[in-house]
Amino acid sequence: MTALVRHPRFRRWGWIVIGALVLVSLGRATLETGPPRTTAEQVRVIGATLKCPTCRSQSVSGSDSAAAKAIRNEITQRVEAGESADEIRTAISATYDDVQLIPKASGFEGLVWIVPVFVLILGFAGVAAGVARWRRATTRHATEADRILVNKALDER
Amino acid sequence: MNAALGTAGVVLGFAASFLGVVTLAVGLRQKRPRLLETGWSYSLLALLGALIAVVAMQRALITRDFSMGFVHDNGSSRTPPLFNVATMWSALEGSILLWVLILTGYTVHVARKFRARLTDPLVGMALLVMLVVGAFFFLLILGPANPFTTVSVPPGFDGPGPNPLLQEHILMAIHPPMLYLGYVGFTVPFAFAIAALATGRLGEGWLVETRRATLTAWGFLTIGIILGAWWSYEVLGWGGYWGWDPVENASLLPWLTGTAYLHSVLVQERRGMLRVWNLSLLCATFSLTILGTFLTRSGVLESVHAFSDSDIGVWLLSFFAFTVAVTLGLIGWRGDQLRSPGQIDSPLSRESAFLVNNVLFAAFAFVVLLGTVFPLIAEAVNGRGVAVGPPYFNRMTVPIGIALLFMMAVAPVLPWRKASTELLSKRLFWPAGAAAITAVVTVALGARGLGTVATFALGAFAGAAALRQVVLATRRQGWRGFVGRANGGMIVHLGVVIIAVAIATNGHFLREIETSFEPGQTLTVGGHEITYLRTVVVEERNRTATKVSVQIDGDRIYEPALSRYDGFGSLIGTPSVKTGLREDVYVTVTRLPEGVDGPVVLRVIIQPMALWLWVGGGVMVLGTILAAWPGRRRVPTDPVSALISLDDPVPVPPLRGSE
Amino acid sequence: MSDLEDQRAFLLRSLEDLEREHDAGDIDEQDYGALKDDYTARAATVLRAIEQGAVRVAVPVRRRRSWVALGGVVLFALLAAVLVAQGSGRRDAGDTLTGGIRQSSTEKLNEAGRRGSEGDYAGGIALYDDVLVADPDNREALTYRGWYLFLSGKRAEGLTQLLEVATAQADYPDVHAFLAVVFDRNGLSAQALQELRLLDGLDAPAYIRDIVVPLRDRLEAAASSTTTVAVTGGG
Amino acid sequence: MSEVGAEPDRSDELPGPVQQGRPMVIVAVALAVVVALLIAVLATRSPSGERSRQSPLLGRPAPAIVGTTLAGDSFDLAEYRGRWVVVNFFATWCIPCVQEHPELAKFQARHAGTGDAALVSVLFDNTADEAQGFFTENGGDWPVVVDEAGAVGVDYGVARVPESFLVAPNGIVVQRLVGGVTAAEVDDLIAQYEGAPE
Repeated sequence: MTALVRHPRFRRWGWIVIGALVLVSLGRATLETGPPRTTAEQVRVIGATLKCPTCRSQSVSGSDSAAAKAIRNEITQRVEAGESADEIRTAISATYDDVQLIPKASGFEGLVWIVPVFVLILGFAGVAAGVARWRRATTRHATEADRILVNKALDER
Repeated sequence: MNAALGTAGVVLGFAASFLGVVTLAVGLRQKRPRLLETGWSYSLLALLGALIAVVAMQRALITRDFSMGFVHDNGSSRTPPLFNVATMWSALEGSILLWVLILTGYTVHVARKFRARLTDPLVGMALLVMLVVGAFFFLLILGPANPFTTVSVPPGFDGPGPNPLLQEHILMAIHPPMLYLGYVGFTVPFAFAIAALATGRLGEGWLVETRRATLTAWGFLTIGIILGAWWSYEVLGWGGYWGWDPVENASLLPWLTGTAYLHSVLVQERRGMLRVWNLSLLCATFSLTILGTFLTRSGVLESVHAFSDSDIGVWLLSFFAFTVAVTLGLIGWRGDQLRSPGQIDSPLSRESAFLVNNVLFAAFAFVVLLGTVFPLIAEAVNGRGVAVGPPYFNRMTVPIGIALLFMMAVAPVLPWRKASTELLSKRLFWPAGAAAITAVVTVALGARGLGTVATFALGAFAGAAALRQVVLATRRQGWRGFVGRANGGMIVHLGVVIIAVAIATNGHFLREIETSFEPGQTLTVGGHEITYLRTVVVEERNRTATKVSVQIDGDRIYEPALSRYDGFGSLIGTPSVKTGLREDVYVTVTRLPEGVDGPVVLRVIIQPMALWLWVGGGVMVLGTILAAWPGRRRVPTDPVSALISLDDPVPVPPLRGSE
Repeated sequence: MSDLEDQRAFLLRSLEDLEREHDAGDIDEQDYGALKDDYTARAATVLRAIEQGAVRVAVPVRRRRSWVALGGVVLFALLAAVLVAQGSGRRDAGDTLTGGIRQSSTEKLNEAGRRGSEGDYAGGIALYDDVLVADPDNREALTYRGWYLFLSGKRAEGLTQLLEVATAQADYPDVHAFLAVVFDRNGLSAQALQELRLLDGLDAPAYIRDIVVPLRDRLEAAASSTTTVAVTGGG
Repeated sequence: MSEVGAEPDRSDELPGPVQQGRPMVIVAVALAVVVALLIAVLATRSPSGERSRQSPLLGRPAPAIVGTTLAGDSFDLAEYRGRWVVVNFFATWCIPCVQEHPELAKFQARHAGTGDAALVSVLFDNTADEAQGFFTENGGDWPVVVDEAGAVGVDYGVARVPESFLVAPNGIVVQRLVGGVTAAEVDDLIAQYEGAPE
């Protein structure tokens, strides 16, 4: 058994099976949707994207304040009426100023999305450049004299 | 009397720190060892000052000395003894006092540890930096955050007590000290980093000497963050544990840069690279603790946890600017000496994996910092506020987290210098198999969503890789295989995997229902039987609590409540949680019954694996302890996959100093 | 420690580490040989340099900066970042990439109405002009433009415009409501009543009907008796 | 300082460190600039406590308020067209609301006779019972609309009581008043709008 496992060919096939299993599972997980959510769960998800107007930095889902409760009621009614999350968000932000917790994709607000991704990619490019720069182009070959010198130094340590 | 004693303590501490700074500076400049040796006495005096101040504060709190400003504002005769002690760090002034106590404690620890080498400029400079920080915080207490003011009180006066939210749970008594032990602990490696820059001794010596201090600080910060999340879960009744609140972000930022440092420091020790980067990370970590304190204490940002506002902001911001200016100046000045002798031998090696890991951690920290301060930037530019909330942080950090999980699986099995694909294929085979099986099983069990399933699979991958290392190490070394940085680190990885899986499970399988219960009615939610028994109004000393008795699974009675605190406005909900290995049943009251027999509206949240968040935190802390375990000095350069028996003579690398 | 000694220590330590890593099975025979050879040669160079009393070895500065590569990376990063932003950020109706709001006609109409109700008639008129450039027959823009002209003092101009709309698009209720008010202010009660009748024949929104309630009451009262009832307020 | 060039053919392969002197300074300066800007932004921010009086409702028709009052009558805001209406959101547990109460009573008394302006209170996170007790004790004979679910509050975007909205006779919301109001303040506002060119 161990011998079989250690065999390179077994391992090659094993890797192929692993790759296939992972791809199929991830694909299924991505394409299929999960079980339907209860109203309360949908309200929680939508409420998490709206700022509670009374509170400090809490979302509508995360607060027990009166305003948050009232907005949750409103969301519940709208969810039950079959409105989509976007419609509900738009409706709520029509009466409250600055309640959207998701920054906009465009304009100055869009920078909050753009800058980190830009920096991350530049960071990776920087590391790649650094690795390329740190690596020596050629490996050197030691002469016999080099070896003797270095071994002596090593022994002295 | 208490106020006078406290002020005396603070003055003593400030004087000791300030004089210590001057003496050490003169000693360093004129190379006078006699002066450098006084660092020990000054550190002790500073600690003594802080101790006196804290004792005075505690004494005032215990005796309810309302003539002292801090007790007048935050104390109350109704506060139970434990929370009375904790009242000290429930408000700004007292928490700065705690900060100073911990900081002077660390200073004395450093001075004691290096007492034989106090005349070494490196140690002298490090002590000087710590005393500078200490002097600043003592100054804060004397200036804008003075708890020792005196007020005249009418007879029979009783204070309001600490913020009610802080009195709800015992965790609030231990969470802040843990957090501060972590925050302040990073001052030690920071001081040595500055000392290394200032003295030009930029080798690897100082790294090794501060290794345990760094690990300790990191461990405490981890405990602090986990306890904070736990408190949030148990006390704030919204059913979550992490809300990307500015205060939470402020604690996460130094943790992220600190974690990046713990990894990249290995590259420097082992391969002699990344000197500037490591110094920068330490300086960033320290600066971020100051910036975080500013953000949460100055009131510029809205936060649930910011329980006090004051004009301390200018001071903290100035100190932050000073810190950054000094570090950047030093790095710019010493730039040419910071060249590292090391080089990368192959892109497929552990050092490159650590580079990628560091980019990811830095990006993570950047996202958190940007998201936290962006509302202020937008307001300054556009004149109009922008809310940046949890959806932003989740969308940006989850991919980074998943990438980190992947690196966590691959990096530990990668050897230094150069790896062959054959070696990787051999070592990663079983972990990858575990990942594939996990992916299949979780999808079969109903998990959906790329991020969720990827987290499960990569969690198994990283967990199996970490287990493999631990098993190999214990097979070779017996119980010693658990001890030491490499092996302890693997235990920490296991803890991280547990937390990652718990977060993914909790987010994906959480079930919530909000429904109305008649008295005596039983409803089944997610397989749990919930019976509403009765509602009782309890008049307590500082609040009117309406407690709803609920029986879960025929088990004991749980009592979620809605309370109206005196003078606190709106109703505050307190959840009640039935904790289980598989899942928690989390009950909060949404609407109280009208009259005695009316129906009550309850929110029931089934929280899968919530317990494992805290268990994972515990495992991380255990791993940190194992990594920092004092014992026979371990070589920092043990090979990766197979540890050499300690019975063999091990060549000790030529590092300056010893731990 | 000088630069060279630093390097000597590092290279010798690396050689020792390499041995142990090789013993532990971390490194292939082939890689081991190549790396050991390389480290040895480099260490020897440094050792010789130290013997000769040098302080540092000359390091060539490689400046093969490729601006093209840098530009490419920056462009790619920018593109990816914008795509991520588009995918993750919130997009409101009418947002442009730069955040300037490319208002649809409807939004402009709403905005103009808001301006007008705040007393900024000139602003409202300008917005209606914008709408009319794209849609010259927009009855809402034409009507409210006329109304705002009237309100801002250009009475004749406003009246002309309202009359034009009332002729061209007689089934638009709003215009009749405004005409009724305009006629009334000019003392033409009969024509005002006439407009109100026309309005009654149309399916007017509540908002419009409410506007003319006080006017109608007064006019009808005046028509039925000679007494005038004063009505306070007004829209 | 002598430099080794004994083996020039090999010199570019020496274990030399990467030259980093100048780039380091550039990076340090760039970082310093960024941090300085950040500090400037942070230093100039006022505390977050100041709340805006902006509301997306301004200039729009007032959302409908249809409901039952404490007295048990039905209430419909639409019936108040042609009059100025102060829509006041209120809770008995809120201290500023209680402090505001006499001013509201004064405003009501001033306009009850002329009928040119009306006042309506809407309960916010308050039950009818709690409010009934308060109004019995402190007086107040204007309609108080019960809004248990908080739907009206959401329609008006009420964040923190007390909050009032001034609705013009044409049914358009013209002002959002955050915090307690005084009778004089509201009258001034009305006079201001009345004086504006129609």
